[in-house]
Amino acid sequence: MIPSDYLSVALLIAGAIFFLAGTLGLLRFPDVYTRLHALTKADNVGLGLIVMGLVVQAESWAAVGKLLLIWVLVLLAGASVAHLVARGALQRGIRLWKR
Amino acid sequence: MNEDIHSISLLIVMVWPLLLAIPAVRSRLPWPGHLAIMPAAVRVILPGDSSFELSWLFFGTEFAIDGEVRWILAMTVAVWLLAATAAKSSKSDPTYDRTTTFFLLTLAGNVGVVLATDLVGFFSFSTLMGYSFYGLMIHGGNAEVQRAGRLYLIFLIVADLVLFEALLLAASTTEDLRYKVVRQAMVGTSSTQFYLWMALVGFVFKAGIWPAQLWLSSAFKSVPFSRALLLGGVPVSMGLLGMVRWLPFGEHAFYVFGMVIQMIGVASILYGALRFFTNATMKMLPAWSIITVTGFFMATLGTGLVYPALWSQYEYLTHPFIASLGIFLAALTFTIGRLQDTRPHPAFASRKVEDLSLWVGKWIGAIRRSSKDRLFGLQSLWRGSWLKVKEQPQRILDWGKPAVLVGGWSAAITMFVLLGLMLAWLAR
Amino acid sequence: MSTVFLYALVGVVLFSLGLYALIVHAHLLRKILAINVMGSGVFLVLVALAKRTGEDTPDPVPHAMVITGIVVAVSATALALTLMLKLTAETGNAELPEDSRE
Amino acid sequence: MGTVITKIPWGVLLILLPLMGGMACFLWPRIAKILGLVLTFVGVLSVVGLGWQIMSNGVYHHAVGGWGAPLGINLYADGLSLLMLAITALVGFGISVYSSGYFERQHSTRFWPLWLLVLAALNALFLSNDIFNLYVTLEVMGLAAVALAALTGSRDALSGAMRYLLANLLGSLSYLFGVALLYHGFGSVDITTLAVQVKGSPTTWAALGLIGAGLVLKTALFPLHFWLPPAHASAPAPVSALLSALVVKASFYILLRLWLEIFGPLGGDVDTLFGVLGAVAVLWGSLQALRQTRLKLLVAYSTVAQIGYLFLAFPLAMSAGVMAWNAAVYLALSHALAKAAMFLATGNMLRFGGHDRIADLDRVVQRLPLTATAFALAGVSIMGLPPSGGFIGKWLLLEVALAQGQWGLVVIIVLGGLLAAGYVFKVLGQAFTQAAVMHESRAVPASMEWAALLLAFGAILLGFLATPVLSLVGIGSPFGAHEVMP
Amino acid sequence: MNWNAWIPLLVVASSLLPGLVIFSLAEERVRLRSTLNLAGALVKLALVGWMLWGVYHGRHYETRLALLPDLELVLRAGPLSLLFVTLSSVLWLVTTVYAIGYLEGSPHRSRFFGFFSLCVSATVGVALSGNLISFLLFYELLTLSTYPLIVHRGTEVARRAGHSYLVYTIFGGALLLLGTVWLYTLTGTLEFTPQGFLNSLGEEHHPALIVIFALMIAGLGVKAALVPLHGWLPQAMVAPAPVSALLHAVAVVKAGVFGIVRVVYEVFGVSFAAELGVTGPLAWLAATTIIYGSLRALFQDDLKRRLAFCTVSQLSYIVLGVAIAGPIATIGGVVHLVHQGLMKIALFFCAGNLAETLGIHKVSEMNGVGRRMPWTMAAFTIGAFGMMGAPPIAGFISKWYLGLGALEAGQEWVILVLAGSSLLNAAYFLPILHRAWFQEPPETWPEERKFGRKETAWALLLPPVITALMALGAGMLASAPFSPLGWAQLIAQREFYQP
Amino acid sequence: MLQWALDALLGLGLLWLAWCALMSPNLLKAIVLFVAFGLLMALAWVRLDAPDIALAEAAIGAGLTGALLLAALARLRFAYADEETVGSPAQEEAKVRFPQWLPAVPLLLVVAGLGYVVLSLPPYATGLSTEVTANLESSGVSNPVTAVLLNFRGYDTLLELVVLLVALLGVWSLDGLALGRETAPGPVLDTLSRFLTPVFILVAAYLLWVGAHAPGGAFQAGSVLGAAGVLLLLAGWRFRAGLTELPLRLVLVAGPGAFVIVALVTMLMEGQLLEYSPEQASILILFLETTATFSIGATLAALFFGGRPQDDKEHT
Repeated sequence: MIPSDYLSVALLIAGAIFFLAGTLGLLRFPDVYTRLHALTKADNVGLGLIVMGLVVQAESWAAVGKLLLIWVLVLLAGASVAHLVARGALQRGIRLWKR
Repeated sequence: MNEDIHSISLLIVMVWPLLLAIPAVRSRLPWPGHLAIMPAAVRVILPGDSSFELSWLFFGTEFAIDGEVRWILAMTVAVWLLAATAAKSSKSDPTYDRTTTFFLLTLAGNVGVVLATDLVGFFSFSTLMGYSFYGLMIHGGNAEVQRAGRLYLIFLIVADLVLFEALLLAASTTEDLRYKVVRQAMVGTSSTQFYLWMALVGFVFKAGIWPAQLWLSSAFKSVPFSRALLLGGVPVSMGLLGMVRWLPFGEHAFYVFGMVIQMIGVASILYGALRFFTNATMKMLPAWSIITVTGFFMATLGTGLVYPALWSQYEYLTHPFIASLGIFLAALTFTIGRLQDTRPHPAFASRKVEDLSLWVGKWIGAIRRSSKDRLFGLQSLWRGSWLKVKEQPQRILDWGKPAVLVGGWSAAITMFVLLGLMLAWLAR
Repeated sequence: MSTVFLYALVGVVLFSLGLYALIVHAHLLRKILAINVMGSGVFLVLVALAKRTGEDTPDPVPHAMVITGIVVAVSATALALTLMLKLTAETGNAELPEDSRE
Repeated sequence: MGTVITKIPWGVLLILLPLMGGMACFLWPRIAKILGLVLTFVGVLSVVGLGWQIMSNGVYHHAVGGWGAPLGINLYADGLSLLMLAITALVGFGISVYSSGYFERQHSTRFWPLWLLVLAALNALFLSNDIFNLYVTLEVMGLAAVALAALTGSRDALSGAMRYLLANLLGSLSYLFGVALLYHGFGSVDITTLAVQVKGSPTTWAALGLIGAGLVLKTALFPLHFWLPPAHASAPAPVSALLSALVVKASFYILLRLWLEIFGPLGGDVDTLFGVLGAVAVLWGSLQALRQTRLKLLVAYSTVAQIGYLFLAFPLAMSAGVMAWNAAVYLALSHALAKAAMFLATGNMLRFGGHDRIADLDRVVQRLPLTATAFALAGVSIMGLPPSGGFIGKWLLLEVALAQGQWGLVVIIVLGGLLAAGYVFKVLGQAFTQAAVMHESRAVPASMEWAALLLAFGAILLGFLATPVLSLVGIGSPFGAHEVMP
Repeated sequence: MNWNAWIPLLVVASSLLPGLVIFSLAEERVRLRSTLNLAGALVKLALVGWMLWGVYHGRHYETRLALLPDLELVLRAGPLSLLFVTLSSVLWLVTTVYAIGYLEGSPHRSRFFGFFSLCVSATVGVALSGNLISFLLFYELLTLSTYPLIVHRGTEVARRAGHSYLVYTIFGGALLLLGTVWLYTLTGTLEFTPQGFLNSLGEEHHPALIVIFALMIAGLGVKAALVPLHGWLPQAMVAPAPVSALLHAVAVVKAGVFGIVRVVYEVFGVSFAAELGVTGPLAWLAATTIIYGSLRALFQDDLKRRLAFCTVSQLSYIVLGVAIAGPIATIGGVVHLVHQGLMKIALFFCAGNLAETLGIHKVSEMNGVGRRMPWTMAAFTIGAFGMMGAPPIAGFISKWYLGLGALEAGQEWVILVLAGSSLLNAAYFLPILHRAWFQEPPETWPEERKFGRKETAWALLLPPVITALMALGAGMLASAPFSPLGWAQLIAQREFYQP
Repeated sequence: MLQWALDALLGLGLLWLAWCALMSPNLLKAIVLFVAFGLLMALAWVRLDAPDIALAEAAIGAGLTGALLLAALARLRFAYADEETVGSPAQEEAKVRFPQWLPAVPLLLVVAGLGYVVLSLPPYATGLSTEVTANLESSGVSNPVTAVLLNFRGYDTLLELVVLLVALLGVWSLDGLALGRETAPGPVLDTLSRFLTPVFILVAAYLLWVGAHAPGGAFQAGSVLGAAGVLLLLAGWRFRAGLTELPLRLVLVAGPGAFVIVALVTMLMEGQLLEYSPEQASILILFLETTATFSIGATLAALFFGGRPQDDKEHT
């Protein structure tokens, strides 16, 4: 274990925690909008952290570029899809959850 | 040359009436009945014996005229001339044309029977004669005539059948079926007795001799005299002639057989005499007399069979006897007929006679009906259970249709799996 | 037991699972899913066993076969889905009519 | 002249020409009909060429890509393949002629590309000597056949096609699994190579089970025939003809080929099972056919029964190899011709009267004499009455069965013929009589009538060609050199 | 070029080709169609005549075509085949003339004559077949080509009759096929050989051979209308009269009987069959059929049905002759093949004339019909008497030889059967004749068609008269050369006296 | 050991997901689970050293099949009159007429039997890998899978492209239901598609190029292109009328067409079908892969679209 490995582990664990939280939110939150909220935010950050963790381990700059590209693409897709899902739900007339 | 002319004249004797029997041929000719018998008449008058062999006819057959035959032929000519004359009086009859055809066919058959020298020829022409005579007999007749005709027909058929069997027996015994040969050949073989009885029964039926006299008497009763006068000359005489020709007289003593014939003869005489005295209308006179006369003849024949030696002493008389019998009866009938001519026959109100076939059918139907009634319960029981049985396959088919086996996708795939397993297992 | 056989066994089970689903489900979409799962099972068996070369590189022939198989599977799926949709539009029901015969 | 003919790679052309034709038809729908007709005719010529080649040079080999087995794929044609190709070409040409009159413009543009691709797949299948390649050809054929079966888009057609598709996919996957096992067990997918290497082992048995079950499902042997009648009965007439005459034969061909080369010696009691199922299929299919009130269903069930006959050869082949296989092949060939003719004739009647209720056929004999003749002649072959191909097939089969004292099979063979007569004449009887209700009728193009008739004639003619055909099938001795029982 | 090898094929083709052409003719081309038909018939007759002459002088005519690797389609002209071929071709000509007259103006004539020709081709093929498989082939072809003729009218009754016909014949065909294949697996040959080809088979095959015999007789018995298998025949009477005529006299039933003759004489060999003990049951079966058919005929009011049952009965004379298994009975049986054909076809022509001219279908309607149609009824009378076996008509000759044969073979019971049958024949024919000739005709006929001064059309009148005269001639001229009897003797000689 | 545990976990996960996907009472859930199953499969492929397949599975097996399934479900709802009934448990219960445990018995036997068979196979077998390696040199590519696909067994691939074409022909001949409601895609999706399409194309080109020596190739590239098409279609983009006729079909046919032509040409040149001369092999393979990529992409997109794009024009 060299220091960079510790960094990786830390980042990865942090990312995993975000994922766990997001998943918990997905399972526990009451309606589609709140679930989307939990999922996308948590996952985007979680994925970012994981990518970071991997970047630390990367062998070349090209690999770093690829990893970042994946993150960007997932960010883009996640955001867009979350938006689309929410929009679809609205159009279907699903109302917001209110306590 | 002369031989040939003689031979051909024989042929003409038979063919000419046959030709004339075709309506188209004779339509312009007057007096066809008389014309048709002319060649025969001429041949009777012409002297000399002759024979004519037709090797291609049937199995090869021969016709001949000799002294004995000449008697019979003469009788035939006479009877037919008489009949033709008698028939001519009924020319206004609408059935004249057809009657004439049957008349001529019968005539042809008769001549053929007389001239035949072998059993097959005899049998063939007697068939022609017999059936045509039926037509002649009943033509235009009332119900009673038809009934008489039917009786005649039944006897005729049975007689022909029986004679056919006799014929077969003879043929299986000997190749050559000429009378003389057969007579000798039929003595002392295993089928002799059978042959004798067959021939006897056949000719007794044909000739209307005593126990089979029924058709003859009823025919005399109902048939107009112009045709009734043929009864003696045609069926009866020819029947007697047949007996003389077919049976082996003078060859061997047949005691039992001869005795039976004798007894038939005696019974016949008695019967004829009895009827003659108890029921002697003018019209039936010929009938009873003919039965009596044939009885005499039979008795004589029987004697001849029992004592062959005796036979040779009066053998030469048989043909003249037959001939005179025919002529005598024809003349008798003709005369009586003429006498009665003005008086119409009483109308018989008999029940409607139906076809034999339908009559038999009725019986069968009745039996069937009664059995059906009786078996009804059983039948319904049976039918019910049958229906049930019939439903079974149907049900199996229905069962198999969609729900369980075919359409059920799920079941089908299970089958598929099972099949795969089975294949793999079997392949081990 | 090497992982090769593990995956192969998973493939066998997947195949059977798909078969089971194909049997018990009436809904056509599920049947199509089931067929796909079965296919995956077969592919898994093919590829897993290809790793038995004893070297680093597995046998490439089954790989090529599986790629072919995947394309075939997606083609069949597309056709099946279209058929299903048309059938549903006709019958109002995404299941096979048990008896379409008269 | 002869040398030129023997040099042209006819086998490859048989695959490539319809392939290209199919694509061209797809690209340019306007010329589809002409192109289809021309190409199917060229197909006939190519088969003749291939036959010439095979007869003069012996069996046909073509190593695709120049690699050869086991790495590459080999094409292989012996007498058996040749006959299957020939029957495909002939029936195919008939179907093309028929279709040129049958389809309206809209369906026509859809039909031709698919049809040519099916043809290509069939040819490829009969030429292939590689079990994975066979899988791919099966898929091309199967998917295209499904699409064709659903062409009319009616409720019945769709559900029939759906059933067909699912059965097809299931069969294919099962087959593929078997292929996987064989490959991993013996390291090859080339039939000839496998034939040498395969030994009795659990792998082989399982492969046999999977492949056998899959192919049997595709061939619609009882009790796996459930998909066939709805699919074949609701498809357009030329497609029904194609499905019944050729497509089911393709999977049967594979089964036969694999049996001959690979599984036969190891088969155990499988052949008995095949025989039993075939027997049940004969009876069941015939009985079902008898019960049908709709003509196309009747004909479809008749296919179920006739397929049963093909499987009767399996148990008989144990000791009378060549003869039993000859019988099966002959039955397959004559059934292809006859059933195609029958479906085409049925299509004519359907077109003519607008329905296919048997009871209302309404004097078809008078009004469509050619079609009725076609149906009758095809029926003669189906019944196995002489003189027809079906008769020869049944004769051979009976001969083998009797020689082996297989009385059960003898009874089945005879009974099947009787039942076939029952359902064929159930139709023909009605074809003479007048229906209670008069129906509107539509004209039927002459090409459709003649196509059906000529195919039916072919089925009859096959009855007189036994000697040449049987000597053809012997090329390359696909059935091995078993002694024929006297 | 050896023409002799092609003549049998040409004989078959001479009706096949016109038939095929006729199918394609338009309905209204009456003249061309008739010409084709008659030309075909005449050509066939000429060829048959040529072969008759040739065979009489010891030539061989044989066509062989490969059918299966070791089985050939053989057409061969021997005395037995020629007997049947001649009968078929002569009667075809006559029937064609009749059919042209009978069907004048009715629909679907092209179809009718087409199948008619096919039917004759098949019959001729049956006759000329030189081995069992060729026989089978034409036998089935006959079934198929007859079916459209039976259902020709297109009525429901016709359909049912056709159905029944098929049920019987297809079933029979299957049995025959089974027997044939079985035999083939035992012997490896199917070639018809005088005195059979099974002698060499060992004892252990005898049970199988008995079963094969039963199968074949059952198969052929359907067409030959042996008793439990006769049910189709009376029903098939719905067909037009020329068809019934041909069906009953020549084509179908005769094919069956002819098959039995072939099987007994040239497959099993009559002495071998007797040795197997199969001829006895066959004779009993035939006897039963004779009596049963006659009994049933008694109760039919429909004229054609009565004739049909008569056919059932008469056909078994032939079978009986075969089964008695002696040379003389053989002559009787074989010659009856021809004789019955001549007589029965005349009868059916007459029945057709009555139906066509006067609309008479039932016996009970026939009162006085002899006055209206004397020629027709004269022909009928000849036929009827012939059936009864009255001399000098052909039937007499047959019965004569049958009876003699039975006596020779020591089977006297046959005589009783013959006698009983004759009696019954008389019982169902004589009433018809009586009605026709001696009953008063009704005021009007059910459905009369006028033909000027003639009683009916020429084409309808000539055939019955000619065939009746032929029946008469066959009887009277039995000893003439080339008579049916002569041929039958030739055949019997070949079967019994050659090494 | 860890490897083993991971593999076991992956296997169990696969089974569990498959079970859930197949048995889920809700159709949407089932499909989503199936997509997840596909992704897990891709992982399994990676574990099995089959990156080519992993790519194909991810793109085609999970991605496109999932898209197809989802689209079908959407249209199915459209096809149903009553949306609520789709996949509701109640309906599902009603439709099971078959005792569910019954098929399980033979299936357990299948599992047992096939499992036994699989285990009975020898642990080491080279298959054809040695031969592939031996001939890799002359195949024109260095990725063995590509070599098999496009050279050694190129004939299979040719037919496989035909399968795709046939499927499309089938879908078109059925007049598959076109995409449902034509709603405005909204600015987000629109932007996304505009942004992503070039990326997809780039990725596809990369995969295609890299296929010669590394995982990737025509199928993977084609499916990426197809995915781009799907996205565009979802975003409301449609072919221009002029392009839907012949040009579109030309693209669709290009792959198999080029393959057939190459097959013919090679046969004429070398004597055997698809026999490339070693020096031309790589360029030929590249050519074939390129055309195939376009065709695959177009076909997959068209399959997703369903209905025949130019159908309304065809009849005029």
